[in-house]
Amino acid sequence: MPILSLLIFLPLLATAFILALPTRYKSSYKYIALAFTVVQFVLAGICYAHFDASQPGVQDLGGYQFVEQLPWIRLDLGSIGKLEIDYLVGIDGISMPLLLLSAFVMLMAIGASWNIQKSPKGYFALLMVLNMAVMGIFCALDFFLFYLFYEVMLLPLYFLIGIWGGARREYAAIKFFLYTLFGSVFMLLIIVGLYFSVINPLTGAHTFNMIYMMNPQNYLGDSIFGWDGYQEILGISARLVGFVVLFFAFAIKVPIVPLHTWLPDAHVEAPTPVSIILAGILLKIGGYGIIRICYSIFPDMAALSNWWLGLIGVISIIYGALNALAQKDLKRMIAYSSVSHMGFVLLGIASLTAEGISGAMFQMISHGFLSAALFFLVGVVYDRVHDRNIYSFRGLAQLMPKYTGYVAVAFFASLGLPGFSAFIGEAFVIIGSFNAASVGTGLPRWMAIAGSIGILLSAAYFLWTLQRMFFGQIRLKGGESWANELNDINSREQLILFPTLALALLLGVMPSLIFNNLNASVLNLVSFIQQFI
Amino acid sequence: MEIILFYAFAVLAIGSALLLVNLKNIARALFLFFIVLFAMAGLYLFALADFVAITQIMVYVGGVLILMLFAFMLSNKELLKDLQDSSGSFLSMPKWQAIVLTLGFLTLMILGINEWQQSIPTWILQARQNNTEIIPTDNNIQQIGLRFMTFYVLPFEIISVFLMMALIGASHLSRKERNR
Amino acid sequence: MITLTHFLVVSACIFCIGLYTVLSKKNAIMILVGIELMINASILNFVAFGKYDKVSYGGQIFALFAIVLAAAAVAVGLALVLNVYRHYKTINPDQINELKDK
Amino acid sequence: MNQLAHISPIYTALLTVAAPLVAFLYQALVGKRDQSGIISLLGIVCSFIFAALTWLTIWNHPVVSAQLTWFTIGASTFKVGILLNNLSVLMLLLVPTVALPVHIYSRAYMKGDPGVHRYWMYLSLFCFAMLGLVIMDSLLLMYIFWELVGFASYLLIGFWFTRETAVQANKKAFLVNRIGDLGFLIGLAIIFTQFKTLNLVDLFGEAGLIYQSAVTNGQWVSPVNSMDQIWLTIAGLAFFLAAMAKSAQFPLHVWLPDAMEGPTSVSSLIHAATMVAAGVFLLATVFPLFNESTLLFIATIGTITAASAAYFALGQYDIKRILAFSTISQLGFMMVGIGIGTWDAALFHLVTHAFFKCLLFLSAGAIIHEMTHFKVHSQLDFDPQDLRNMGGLRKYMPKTFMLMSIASLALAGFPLTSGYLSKDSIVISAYEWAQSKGDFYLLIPIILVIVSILTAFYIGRLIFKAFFGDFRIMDQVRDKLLDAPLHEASKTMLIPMFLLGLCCLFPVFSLNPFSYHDSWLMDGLLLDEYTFAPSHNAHVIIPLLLLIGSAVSWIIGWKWYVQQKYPLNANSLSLKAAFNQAYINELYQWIFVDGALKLARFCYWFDRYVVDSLVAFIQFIVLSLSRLSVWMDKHIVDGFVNAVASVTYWTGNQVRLVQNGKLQTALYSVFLFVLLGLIYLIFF
Amino acid sequence: MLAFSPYISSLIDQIIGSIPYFKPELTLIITFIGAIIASLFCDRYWDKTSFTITIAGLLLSGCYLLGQGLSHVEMVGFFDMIHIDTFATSARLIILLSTLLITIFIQQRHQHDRPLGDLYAVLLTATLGLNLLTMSSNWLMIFISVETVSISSYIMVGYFSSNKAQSEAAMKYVLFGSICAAVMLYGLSLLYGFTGNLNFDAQSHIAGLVEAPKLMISIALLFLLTGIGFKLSFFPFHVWSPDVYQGAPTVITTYLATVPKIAVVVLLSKLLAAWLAVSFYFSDFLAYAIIIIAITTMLIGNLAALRQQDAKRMMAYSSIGHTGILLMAVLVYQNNESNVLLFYLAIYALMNIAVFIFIDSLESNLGNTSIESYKGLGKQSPVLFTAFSIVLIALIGLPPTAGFVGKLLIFSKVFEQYQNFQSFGLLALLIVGALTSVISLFYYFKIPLNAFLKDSVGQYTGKSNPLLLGIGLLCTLLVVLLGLFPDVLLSAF
Repeated sequence: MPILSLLIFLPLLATAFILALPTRYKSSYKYIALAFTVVQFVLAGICYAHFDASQPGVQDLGGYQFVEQLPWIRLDLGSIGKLEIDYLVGIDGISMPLLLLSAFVMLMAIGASWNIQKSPKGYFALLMVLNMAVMGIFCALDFFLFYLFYEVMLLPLYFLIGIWGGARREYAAIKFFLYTLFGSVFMLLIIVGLYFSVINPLTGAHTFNMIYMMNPQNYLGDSIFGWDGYQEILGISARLVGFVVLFFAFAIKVPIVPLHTWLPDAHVEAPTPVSIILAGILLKIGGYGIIRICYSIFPDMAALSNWWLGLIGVISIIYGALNALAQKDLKRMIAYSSVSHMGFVLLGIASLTAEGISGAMFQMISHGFLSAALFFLVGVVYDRVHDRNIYSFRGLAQLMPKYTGYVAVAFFASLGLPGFSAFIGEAFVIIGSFNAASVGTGLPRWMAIAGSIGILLSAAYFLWTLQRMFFGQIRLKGGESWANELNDINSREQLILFPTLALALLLGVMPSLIFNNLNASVLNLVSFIQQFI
Repeated sequence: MEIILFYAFAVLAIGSALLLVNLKNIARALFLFFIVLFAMAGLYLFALADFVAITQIMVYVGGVLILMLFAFMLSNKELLKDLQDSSGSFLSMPKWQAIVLTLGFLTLMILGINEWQQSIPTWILQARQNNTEIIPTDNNIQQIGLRFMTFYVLPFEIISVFLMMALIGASHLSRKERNR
Repeated sequence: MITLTHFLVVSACIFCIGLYTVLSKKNAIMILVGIELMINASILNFVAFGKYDKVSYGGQIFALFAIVLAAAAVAVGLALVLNVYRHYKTINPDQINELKDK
Repeated sequence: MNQLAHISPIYTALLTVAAPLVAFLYQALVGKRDQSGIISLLGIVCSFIFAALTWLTIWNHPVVSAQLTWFTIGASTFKVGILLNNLSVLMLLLVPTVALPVHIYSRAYMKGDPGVHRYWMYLSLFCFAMLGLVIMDSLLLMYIFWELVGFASYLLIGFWFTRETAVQANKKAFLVNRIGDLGFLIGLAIIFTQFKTLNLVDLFGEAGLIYQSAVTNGQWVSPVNSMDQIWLTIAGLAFFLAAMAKSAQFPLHVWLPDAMEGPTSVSSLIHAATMVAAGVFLLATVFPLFNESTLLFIATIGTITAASAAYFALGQYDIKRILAFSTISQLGFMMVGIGIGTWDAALFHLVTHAFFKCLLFLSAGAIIHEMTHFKVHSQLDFDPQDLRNMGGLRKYMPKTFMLMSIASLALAGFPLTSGYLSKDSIVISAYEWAQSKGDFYLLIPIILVIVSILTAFYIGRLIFKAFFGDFRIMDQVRDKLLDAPLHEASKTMLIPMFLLGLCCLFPVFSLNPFSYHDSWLMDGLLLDEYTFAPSHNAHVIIPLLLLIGSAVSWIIGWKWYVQQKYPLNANSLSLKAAFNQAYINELYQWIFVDGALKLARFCYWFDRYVVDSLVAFIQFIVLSLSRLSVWMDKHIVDGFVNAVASVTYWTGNQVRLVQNGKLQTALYSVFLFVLLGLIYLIFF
Repeated sequence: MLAFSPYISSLIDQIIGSIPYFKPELTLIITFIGAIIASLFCDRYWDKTSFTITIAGLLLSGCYLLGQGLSHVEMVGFFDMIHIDTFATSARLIILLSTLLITIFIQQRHQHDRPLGDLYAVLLTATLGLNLLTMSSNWLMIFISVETVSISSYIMVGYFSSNKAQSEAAMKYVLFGSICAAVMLYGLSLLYGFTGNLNFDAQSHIAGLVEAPKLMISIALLFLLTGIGFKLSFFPFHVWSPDVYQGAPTVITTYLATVPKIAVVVLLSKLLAAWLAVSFYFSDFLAYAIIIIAITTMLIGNLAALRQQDAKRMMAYSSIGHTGILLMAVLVYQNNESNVLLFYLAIYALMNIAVFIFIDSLESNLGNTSIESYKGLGKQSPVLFTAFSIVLIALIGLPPTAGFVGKLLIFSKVFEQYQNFQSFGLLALLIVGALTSVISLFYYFKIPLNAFLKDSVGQYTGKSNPLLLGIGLLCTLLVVLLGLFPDVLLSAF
């Protein structure tokens, strides 16, 4: 069964259904979307269940699973050589957890969009297209295919933010789009360069196959990204340029300081479900891209430049946390906390140790649904009174005890309370990056220590928010009318939140659920890069 | 003698062209244009292009100029006034800028011609050696006619289509009354 | 002896005068005149060079075609200028500026 | 019962931990519907029974440990397991032993509170976390429970979340603890990097990795790795930082006094007996890691803490805050115990302190409970925790008075109490240690002696002010409320207090009331040899010194507080009164009393406004930094992007300048560009 | 004269031998005459006569072309006047198909306006000129073709002259165009002077250029580029295009923005392929000039588009920007490897036609082409605006559209050249090309932004011509399908 293709293209079928169905059945759109997403989630679950954790993946196509390969574009372009683009999908330990996460977050997003009133047809159709794109990104092993999905993902998001967003939605949407596009057009140039540098050893044609790009033997000696000749672009080593450009393309997505400013705007203006997807999936694409593409294709440069990556990670952690501390808008605060938390991902990746990279992966998964839950929780209050200012609320715990409970659990889980998943991720990032100096990857120990300050700061802003908004005597900006509006969360909302937070707990207690599938791939990656240190 | 005549025609052409540019009355300017065209035709003769010179006079003087004059007469007299607008902002570009620009081009071209003077193109030297220059006794009209019907038959045919199109187009454009 | 340079200098002068006309005259008809001057300069070049091309007569024939094409262009151009005059009651190019970056 | 005894200690230990967890889950699921807390009580009873069984099986028996694979990350496998040795089972027994009375007590104390179901839930969570902390066999797992304990404490401090002060206090507590957690995490990272394992048995067990590592040539070499020796010190300091935060050591002690915003029963269990002692427990566990300088640092900090907190206690009027400072001070003693290398003594003091301090808090709670009732009845507005509002309570609450006195005697280290044994063990050891080190080090035992005397004084002050003299508030209400006097707390509160009172006496720990060396506890922990020689003289002189000092301080206290001869009572009168005193008296007063009090006040002021405002200042700095970064984000980072955008727009606009609709402008620009291009291309 | 006469019969044989290969163009000429006759005599009885004849002629010509294409005809005819190769054939096919679509567009859009017979005739001559342009390598032929196309275009722009804007656009167009043509003619005369030969790929022509003096040949080449630049509207000869595109009737704008560029690009690539094969002063100069022009064109086109309020005007700048991309492709074009260029041209034509059909459809409802007036219309005609957005995405060059594939292929070509020569100019081209894609997002997305993201202000009937909308949607569909399966088209070239 071509399970990955099904996983990718099912949402497209849903889109077709939704578009075909006349508007008078508009209440059924969400059910269609839900049904397809559930099926998708089940499929992802099947993938998980049948996943062979011992296969290494990364630069070894044999180690990938559920691989499907179809010739897609085959052309003879004369001097450019034969164009060889495959429909090549497959997953390894690095992509599989993210695939599962995406399916889960999508499910959450559909649940969160249950009350969408404004043209639901377009909304769900776009959501499904987005769904397809993110699935595709995590499965694609052909760079062309990857890029295709990568760009396709932008468009639905643009419209989702732009049409269903808040007051400054146009600004936010275009800003988001531009930042990402800015990274990706230059990525395109590097893709082209790689294409000319790499040949398929079987056919002798140039190829977009990422796996072939990871093998130094497949590079032509005198090609621009070749390993033998020392090629330069503007006096800088060409491979370094390639690595840096790709890194920035993905780093914008992560996002790193100072390329993060699209994130708070996009989050604040986006509707809740889109925020959930943004935080839950899109940011992960950045981290995934760095691991899958930057590191695997340019392992030598990864080993060379990880000091800077680590520095950027640390700066993101602390800068994001400081910003979060000063926010008055709850959603903005959480958006900045994402910057801080994703900084850990970068730090972990930069450590080049098994613990660090696994920790980073785990942090991505954990941040995936925790931030989704946080945004959902913001959405709960916002839905009721259309205000997110922290100072507009006080003593919510008395009005909405259950809600407060969920918020507290989500906050504490996010700030790295042991027993929840974020702790495992952050702790191992710190441990891994600390260990890096001993392994000799060049990441100094002070970065680990500086990164841990972020943990402290995250406690500060979460607790402060908890204190300001939920504790104390009731004092609402909107007075009595707000008090009437602010009902405790309903069962639909609980149905979404409970599994999410339960999952955070489950993964915190049993991290092996993720780590088991990750280990072989991460070890393979680490040993692959270690050759170049 | 020949060269004096050449200079005379050259001075006539350039001089009347300069005058033409600076005249305020457009009708007079057009008359000067007439003189320029004649002078040019004269210059063509010095290049042994008698048929071109004749065509120049026939087509330009007989065609273009008359067309322009008719255009004036058919429309308002206002067109004959000089339309120079002295109060121009920076962007409406006063004349001195045009002068500077033109002189710039002229300087470059003269410099270029001067440079070119040092190295006569090989093909011209070969033509002089092989005596394949056109000489005053050649029957240009016959030669041109032959070329038109052989080597240049395609352009010759195409230009007929072109002229037809221009005719239709121009007549369509100047139709005053709309059918509908 | 009339050399090639003589022709070239004259044609360069005529060309530049044409260019000047085109750039500075505030009357569309005069711009057309300027264009004709520039074309004449080119024709002069062609015939001057054509003198050495007895085999294919390229210069003179090009000159002839250029004259014809220029005449046709003037016809169309005049028609269009008159069209503008109908709408604007002027043919000063500076005043015909409805279309611009706003 | 016999059969039960044959159950593997592993299981009994697990059941000990699991029982409160079950209770917690039950409370979490049932929520408001069960307010009785009976399940929690049941849970802790089970815990106690199983803990006792475990203790019986393990104490002075070989170490038992069991492990299961938890997860593998990269090539390193992490295991989850428990380690049962004398240290851990001692703690395992201590926690439910203290928690059980507190649970019983709470049933009465918390009765009628609308959120009491949460109270039980949190309390069970705390017990679970605390029990888990002591038996885990891996530093990572310890860290997890370490934080969970802090989390439970956060919840309980902020139990009355509508009170602003409570919410501030719990935030402060958690954040300060987080600082310590960072230390723990960094310690973990160092250990993991150096030894590639976090398992306690592998690290600190017989021939553990820690013993195989050594400092050679400035490098800290372990079997698997080596790094600069500075990291050994840093690791020690990192773990000590963790302990400092949790055990409220100077200057991270600021959260503990504030934590008194929680219910008194909670304060007694968490902030006096168990959680705050976890730091000491941690240090005892990782003791082999510490090198000379780290230990000295620990001892110094312990001394400073002990001394400063004792001074702060002098100036307090809030009954709970006095006890809180006293706790800090005693924790300082324990730290000194660790710092001088006698962690068995520290542990001993930890255990005895747990009982008497818990009892003190419970007694204080009983008083507050009754005072609050009285307040409600009399409809007066006064602070039920303020010592100045009390007095003469002996008449109304004689049993409480008795129990509290016993606990106070234990705290002061009066012979025949448990406190005498444990405190002496530390002070004497410190003296012996200092002797072996050199004269300068004698400062530490001397300070400790002074602090002990101060301890006696402030606890005496508390007792005298609360129970002797006249009930001060009564004056105002005598006519109105004769029919509603104070009375003894209910039996449910008194019985657990009584049990704890028993535990404050020497027989529980040692049959010889004067020699801590005979204590079973010290035997069990079996620290083979101290690094210093014992001094027999110290065993006689120091207890005597302490006893005499305490007695004198009490006499003074009695004079001042009971007989109302307080020399500093009124500002102007104090001078007049002083005039009548003998010169020595004056000097004495000036030097010791006045000076001490002023110093105490100054220290408290220092604590309030310098140390605490240091926290506030750091908070301010962090907040300013965060505002700065927001400003940067808005104006520089984003501003840069916006500037790029505007420049782009501006350039676009410049291009449009040509497009003014005038034909000749366009033409001119075209030919200008051609000319310029020509010049550029030809000449450059 | 006498020496010449013996060859005459063989010369005439050669002419007659060339005619069969000239069938597509001959068909166009005959159709042209037919259309004139029909417009004079038959249109008054059935007003679709000339239209029918035009369509039939275009189709027939297309059939001949297809035949040529399928049999891969490569020949030289009319004494080197025309070179037929597969590149030219494919380009002519694209031109014909685009013209066909535009003819239908004209007919549908203007069926109630003035008699259109003459317009079809002019359109046919323009097509003829373009066809010749793709085939010829003789400067005389090229000049005549350029003039044919230009003058036809002037007439088409001024054809309706129903309002001020149209006549103004026509006048600006004709004056600007004639000036550029005159300058080009001067350049050509100089080139002729250097070489004594009018065939740009002849050996003697290139030999003459090689030894030409630097200053003069620089002037000549730049003057030559003036004429080509006017047709392609690249910097700095682009200034006319916004005014003309905005002023001209939308159908004509479609034509101007699409079809002439195809032919001129083919010409320019052939020229550069012939000249840049050698490395002398003149070719380096030309390559350098083209690089600079390409970079500035991309920048200027995209930057200036940012502030535009009018959809047509914006599209003018957009097409300037695309010219820059095309110049990149032209620069790295090598003989016999035309499919990348052709693919981009085909896609470009498709995208432009689609966009202008949508703009026109909106114009006929709203009465103007201001982007502001699209506010909130996305909800009222979702199909149109969805397709519109997809095409705009293709214009930006984002996947999964063919615009992306086209850009990717061009970038690939340039990159390959860069890899071979390590020239900084090529790298700059790549970077600027990528950068301007980002910039272009700003203005292209103004349209969906207004349509979907803003709230509706005015009245909107939403009716549109079904046939035209169908063509627009078909183009959109093709743009997406060719983005997913580009090899279908690429292998055809």
